[in-house]
Amino acid sequence: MSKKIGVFVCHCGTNISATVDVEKVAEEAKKNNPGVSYTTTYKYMCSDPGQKLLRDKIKEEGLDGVVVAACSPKMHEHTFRNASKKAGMNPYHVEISNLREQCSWVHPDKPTGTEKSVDLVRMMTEKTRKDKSLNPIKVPVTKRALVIGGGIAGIQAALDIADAGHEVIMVEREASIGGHMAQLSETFPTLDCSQCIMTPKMVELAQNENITLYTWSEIEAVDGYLGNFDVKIRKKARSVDLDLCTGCSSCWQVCPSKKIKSEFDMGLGKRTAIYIPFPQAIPSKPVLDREHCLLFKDARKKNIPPNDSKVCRKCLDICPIAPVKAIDYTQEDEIITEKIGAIVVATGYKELDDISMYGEYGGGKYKDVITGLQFERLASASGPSEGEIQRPSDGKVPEIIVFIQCVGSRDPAKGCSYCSKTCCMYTAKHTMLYKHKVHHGHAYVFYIDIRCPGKGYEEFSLRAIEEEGATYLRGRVSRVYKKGDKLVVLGADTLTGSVVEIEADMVVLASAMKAQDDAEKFAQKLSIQYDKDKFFSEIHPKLKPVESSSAGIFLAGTCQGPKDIPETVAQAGAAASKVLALLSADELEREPVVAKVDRLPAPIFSTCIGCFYCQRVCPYGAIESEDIKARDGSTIKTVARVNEGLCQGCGLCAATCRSKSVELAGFNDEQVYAEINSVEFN
Amino acid sequence: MSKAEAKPENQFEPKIIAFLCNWCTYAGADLAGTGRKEYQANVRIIKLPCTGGIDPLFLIKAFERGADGILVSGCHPGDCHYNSGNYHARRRWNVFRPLLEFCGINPDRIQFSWISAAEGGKWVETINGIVDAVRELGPFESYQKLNTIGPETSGGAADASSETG
Amino acid sequence: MSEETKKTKIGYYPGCAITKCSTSEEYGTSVLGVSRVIGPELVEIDDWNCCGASSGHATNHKLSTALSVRNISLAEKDGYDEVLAPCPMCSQRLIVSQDDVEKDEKLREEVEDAIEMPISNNVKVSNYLEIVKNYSMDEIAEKQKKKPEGLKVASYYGCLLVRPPKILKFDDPEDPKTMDEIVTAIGAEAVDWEFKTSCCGGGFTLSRTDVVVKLTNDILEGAADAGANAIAVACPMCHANLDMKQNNIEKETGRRFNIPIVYISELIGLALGLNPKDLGMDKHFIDTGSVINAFSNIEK
Amino acid sequence: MIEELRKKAEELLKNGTVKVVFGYGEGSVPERTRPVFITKPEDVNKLTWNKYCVYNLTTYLKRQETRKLGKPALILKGCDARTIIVLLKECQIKREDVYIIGVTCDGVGDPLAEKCKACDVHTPLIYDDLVGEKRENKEVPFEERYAELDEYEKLEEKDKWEFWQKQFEKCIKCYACSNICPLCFCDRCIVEKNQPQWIDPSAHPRGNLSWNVTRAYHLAGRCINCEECQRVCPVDIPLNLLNKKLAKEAEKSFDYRPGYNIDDELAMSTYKEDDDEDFFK
Amino acid sequence: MKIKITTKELTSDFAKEVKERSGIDVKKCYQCGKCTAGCPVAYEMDYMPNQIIRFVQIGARKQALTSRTIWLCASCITCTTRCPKEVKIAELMDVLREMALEEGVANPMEKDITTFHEAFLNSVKKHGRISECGMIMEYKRKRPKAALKSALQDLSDGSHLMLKGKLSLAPHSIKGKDSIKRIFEKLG
Repeated sequence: MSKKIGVFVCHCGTNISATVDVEKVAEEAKKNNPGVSYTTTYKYMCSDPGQKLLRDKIKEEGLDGVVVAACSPKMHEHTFRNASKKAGMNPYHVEISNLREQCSWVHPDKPTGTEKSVDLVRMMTEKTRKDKSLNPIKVPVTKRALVIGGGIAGIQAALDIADAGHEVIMVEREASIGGHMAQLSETFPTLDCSQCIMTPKMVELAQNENITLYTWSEIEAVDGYLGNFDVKIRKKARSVDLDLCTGCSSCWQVCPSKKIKSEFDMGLGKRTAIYIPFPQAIPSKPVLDREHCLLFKDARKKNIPPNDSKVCRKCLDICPIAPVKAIDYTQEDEIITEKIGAIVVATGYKELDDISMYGEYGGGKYKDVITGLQFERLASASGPSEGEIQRPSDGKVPEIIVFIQCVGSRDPAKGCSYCSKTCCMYTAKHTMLYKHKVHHGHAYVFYIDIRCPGKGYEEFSLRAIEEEGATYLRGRVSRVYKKGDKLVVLGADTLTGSVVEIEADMVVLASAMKAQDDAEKFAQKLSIQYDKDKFFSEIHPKLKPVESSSAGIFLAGTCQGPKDIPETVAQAGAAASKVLALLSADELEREPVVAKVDRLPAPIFSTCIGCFYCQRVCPYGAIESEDIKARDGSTIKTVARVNEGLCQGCGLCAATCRSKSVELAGFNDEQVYAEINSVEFN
Repeated sequence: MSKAEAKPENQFEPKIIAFLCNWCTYAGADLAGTGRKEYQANVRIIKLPCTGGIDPLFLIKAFERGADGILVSGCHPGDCHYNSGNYHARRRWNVFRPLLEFCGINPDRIQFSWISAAEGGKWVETINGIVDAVRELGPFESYQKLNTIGPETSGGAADASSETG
Repeated sequence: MSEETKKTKIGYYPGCAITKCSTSEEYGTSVLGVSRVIGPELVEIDDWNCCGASSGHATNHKLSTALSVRNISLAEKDGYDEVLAPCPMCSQRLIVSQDDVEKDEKLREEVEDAIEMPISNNVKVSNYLEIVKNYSMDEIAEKQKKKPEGLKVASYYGCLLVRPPKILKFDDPEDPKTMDEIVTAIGAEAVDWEFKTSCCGGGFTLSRTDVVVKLTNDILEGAADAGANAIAVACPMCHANLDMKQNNIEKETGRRFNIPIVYISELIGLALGLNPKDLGMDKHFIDTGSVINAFSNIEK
Repeated sequence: MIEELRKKAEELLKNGTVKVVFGYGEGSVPERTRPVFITKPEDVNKLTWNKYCVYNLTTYLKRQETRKLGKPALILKGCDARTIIVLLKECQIKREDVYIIGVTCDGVGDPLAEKCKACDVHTPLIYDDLVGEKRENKEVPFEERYAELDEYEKLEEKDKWEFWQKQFEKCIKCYACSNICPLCFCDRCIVEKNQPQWIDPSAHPRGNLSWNVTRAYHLAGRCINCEECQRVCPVDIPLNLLNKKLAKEAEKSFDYRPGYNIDDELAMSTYKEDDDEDFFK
Repeated sequence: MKIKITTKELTSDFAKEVKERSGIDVKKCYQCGKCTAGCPVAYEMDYMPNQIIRFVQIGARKQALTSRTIWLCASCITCTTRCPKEVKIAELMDVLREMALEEGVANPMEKDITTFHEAFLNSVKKHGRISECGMIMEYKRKRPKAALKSALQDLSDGSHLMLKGKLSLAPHSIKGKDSIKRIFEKLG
């Protein structure tokens, strides 16, 4: 009955052995512990030879329990379980003592660290003794992926998955796919036109038969689990029937509300109430902005159904589609449900647009203090000024233009401590675009550091200075104020130790990439974690960079943190490949860490008394009731039963059960008890 | 290191058992390690998937075995990997903690916290905080000194779990 | 509202600069004169002492904290929940010192020992603009007798009403609005300008006159360019610098601004129909006649 | 009233509505009553009702031997009837499987039982038939209901500990408390689980605390304050103080009182996002 | 300028000393220069505010404490208000001034300013409040040159003030001036 346990203590180079006496730990593990039949130490347990050692010793020593005292189980639990499995031992008889993160790295005093390590190993040895053999749970996979967000990340991921032959559903909350990349003028460090490289991808996506596109739609709820998600999608009322509409443009040409600030042009251009966001939009079919539409405004004011308002029906009247018009004021939100196997989250970022938090720069007060994305629109041939660099206030061509870097980035006082990573490069690009269009003008850039670690980036930023003549000043700007029609920029050049005052015509703030406003809520909907800045968290910063904390949900692009286009595309490809790996199997193996309600021989059948507290607390609805029947069909007892497919292994049921009739595999009562019991107290 | 040097001889070193959720606080403790943030070595961690999976029995048992203090820590409200586990846990501690207090157990001996995977610093602060607080309280002698042998039974009848603390 | 307001008794900490027979006594005189009409009732804190002002904190943090906190403890002893310190140098020092002892237990003990009084720190210290905004806006509307015409006022807040914002928590430090609201309320035009919170050189009046001349020049220029014909202030130091240095500026730059610098309390007083002399408006360097004359009776 | 009770019982047994009536019978001395299980209409005269009918008959719902008797009718005071609501919510009985003869009550015990001092269920909240004149269930203020705890809550930490140690020391782990409790209905009590043995079944001071705290905690948000545990304790541990303390906390924190509302969410199986967490760091 | 670092400098952690005295953590400063950019007096300073922080960061004690900058700071707190890293720069200047005075290394070129502070506090110590006349007299006595420099101004300002009855010759003393003296004795 009693297990033969092997204890393998890892030096982790010197990461552990420098502050923990590993030999002593191994020695103590054996002392007074008849269950431990083998102990050793090894330089790197996770290395190939280390794993081989583990496999060999399991076989040679006939071990049926293993404790590896090494780094955090989050690192190599999987490694060692797999190795043990290869050696024929049930992988769930392996436990990890976390000596590195919990001892050697945090307790520099060697005797102290060693004493604690001995304790930690003993705790895991005792737990291992109570480990039960578990077998992975098999679940079928729905071979369909969901991509949330139709920017460059989502498009890339969707195309990669669809090209491999799987169905993809893309949900985009705006009226068109394209995201921020469609807004950019030119891209660094090549200065190729963003739309020219973006639109072919958009078209490709629209034409791909494996991809179903829902624009103007949002995720309502995500239920289920890896391989078997149930996703509810809200198709927001577009007031336009996409099947009927041909995108003929008649409606938006007659719309009388022409002064609405265009979101696509970052408020610098105007649009109508029924509109397509930009000429290359996909789908190239309009959406009716009910907030600004005269008809809907009137209906709201009078509190009548929109169809009853007679204020303006110009778009409907002109719509040439017959007999049923493509415009429908009565359309309502529609919720559809899709079965999904894996999810790519590519919801992107939001530019810091509340620049009024920079009162010292006149943010939000002066029209000619604009953001980086606004400058992109100004410089874009499709933008509100058709590519002319003009001041928003009076259309004058700015002769002195000042770029301020790190606005909203690296500024903990304004609640944003991280570096937005792309601004150094896009500002260098802006100075070039400016110089290309305003030859006699001069660009000044206030920077703290110039960060350009990408391929060709250093050369690009130097080109801005050396060839294109931008003047870089090392210092932050303290204040921007208006003097006549000039903007006085009060900055510093720390390299000369002086205050620099520039009378500028226009100021561009290199504003930060921020998480989407609703990132937090969205993350909760998907049960994925996010960091302090509300960017979604990858499960491991180095080794699992696209995996979210929820199995089967992957991250791509700037929803995970600021990044530029090449990085975004690479990450999207990585997320797609993870999805493909998942969808390539017919069945998935899931960790058998699930709850189980005990079953015993008659006449007890189960110690469960059927109070169903467990059912009430289960977040997954995984607890069912089962009638235990006598031969004559009469019910002897009604007890709880766990649906393993739904159970996610949180253990809520086990902690709630007063009679401890339900236990969580891998963390069962005996295991926890053994851990508590094995701590050596004073 | 300076801490170790400054440590007075025979200073009481409490033993604290920490029940942590796998997703937030355990990862936060890992992060403290990755960041080489030094803290006091008095804590022994027991990892569970979720704070919602911690039965008050575990805590009772830890005290019974001789723990001087207990920490229960998991994800911040709203961040639970299992959606609502920490909320249920919070409810339990809302009644369990006053019960222990009612029985004369100092509430500083049993602390609760939310520490996310990103809060390595908070982990260090919390641990140092509870260790210092419990050291101040001294050993939980009033409990540890209680007999583990019943009045009517002789030593031989005591079961295996009655090692001397 | 008015019943309530009248009952409100607020501790009054004039500070050295605006107390009677001091350089800026007209600020104090007008604050008290105005409060007699529109409330709240101000009662001078018994035996108050100098807060140490800039010299205190510039050279000895503990000393300056103790000097400030003594006054707060006195106010508490007198039973006030709120104290008005119209001079922003004082109000800022009092509030920052409160914050310092709140955050630093050791400092608190040392200070308690030095001032020989306990610190319970339950008194809210307010600046003059806060007091007017919180207690008297309705009263002004009710009791206003005169209205200005063609009066374009640049509201100048200076440094210490708004900085450090994390501790003072008063208005927007980059573009405060409270004084502008008061100016607008009495019917003058509040001009939007860029130097609301720029520094005038503060305590360098005597020791570094050159600095003060340069900084006040910038401010006066900003106000003049924005079309202001008066600058409203709520700080005796700002007042002194802007009022007295216009001559020096003329000598150095040749530009004569001749912009009257008036206390916001004086403006309120004029609107309430108080005698300009009682408000101390004859004690300014730059003649305030243009401001006084801008006011005429409201026909009701 | 007694006659009315007997008549009702007779009627129910005669028309076959129930197979047995759980009621109170006369005890060996006038100051005592004992439970009686009437299965024959002619035995209904054994039923009685007086101020000595202190105990809670619902406990017999969990016992095999009384369950075997068939569908019961229970004579229940307002307090006892609260148990029924909890049992229903916890799926231990079906409403149609019990018949409730509610009795209105002005308090039992001599002297008056502690539980009756702040009674707000003189008339049961759930019944099929009501015997006795309907009383108004006047709400009793929170403080009054938990007044008994005041003197113990006020104790210094050390004194609390000493008080309870002195009490728990006496415990002989006879489990009368859980046996009598109508809500301790587990087939296998946690103390009977031996792999692992969370609670030492033998009595010793250190294990006694574990048992008594666990027993009380298992009643958190459930105990309806019938005081039976305390009544039957052979060594007079004031067990109900612990139950009451938990009830107080549950009411304070979750605004929940068990056994009052069949439609509410059980306190310990639900949560609110804004539950108190001031004690969290 | 040359900053010399020897083991002597290494053993005294200037930044740490400043932090212990004041709680101000100069290590947080990443030298963006926003303080300098917004400083109204920077044009007069021998070192820019960010350079003073830099001195403290790298342990250049002498350079920091003997600078004129620390005396020229007008305590307008613009730097602290706008600092992205929430370094209390204006408050740092206070500490450096305090240390410079303690160590007797205050820059003699700004003696006008230090003397003013001295005269000011002496007046408070004596009377509990400022006696403007006494203070100005003391200042003028100690800094005759500064007095000469602005002699003309004195004539106009001072006499004007007196004419208008605003500058009183009699000192205002408070009842509790003894308690003020004790404060100075304990903390001064």
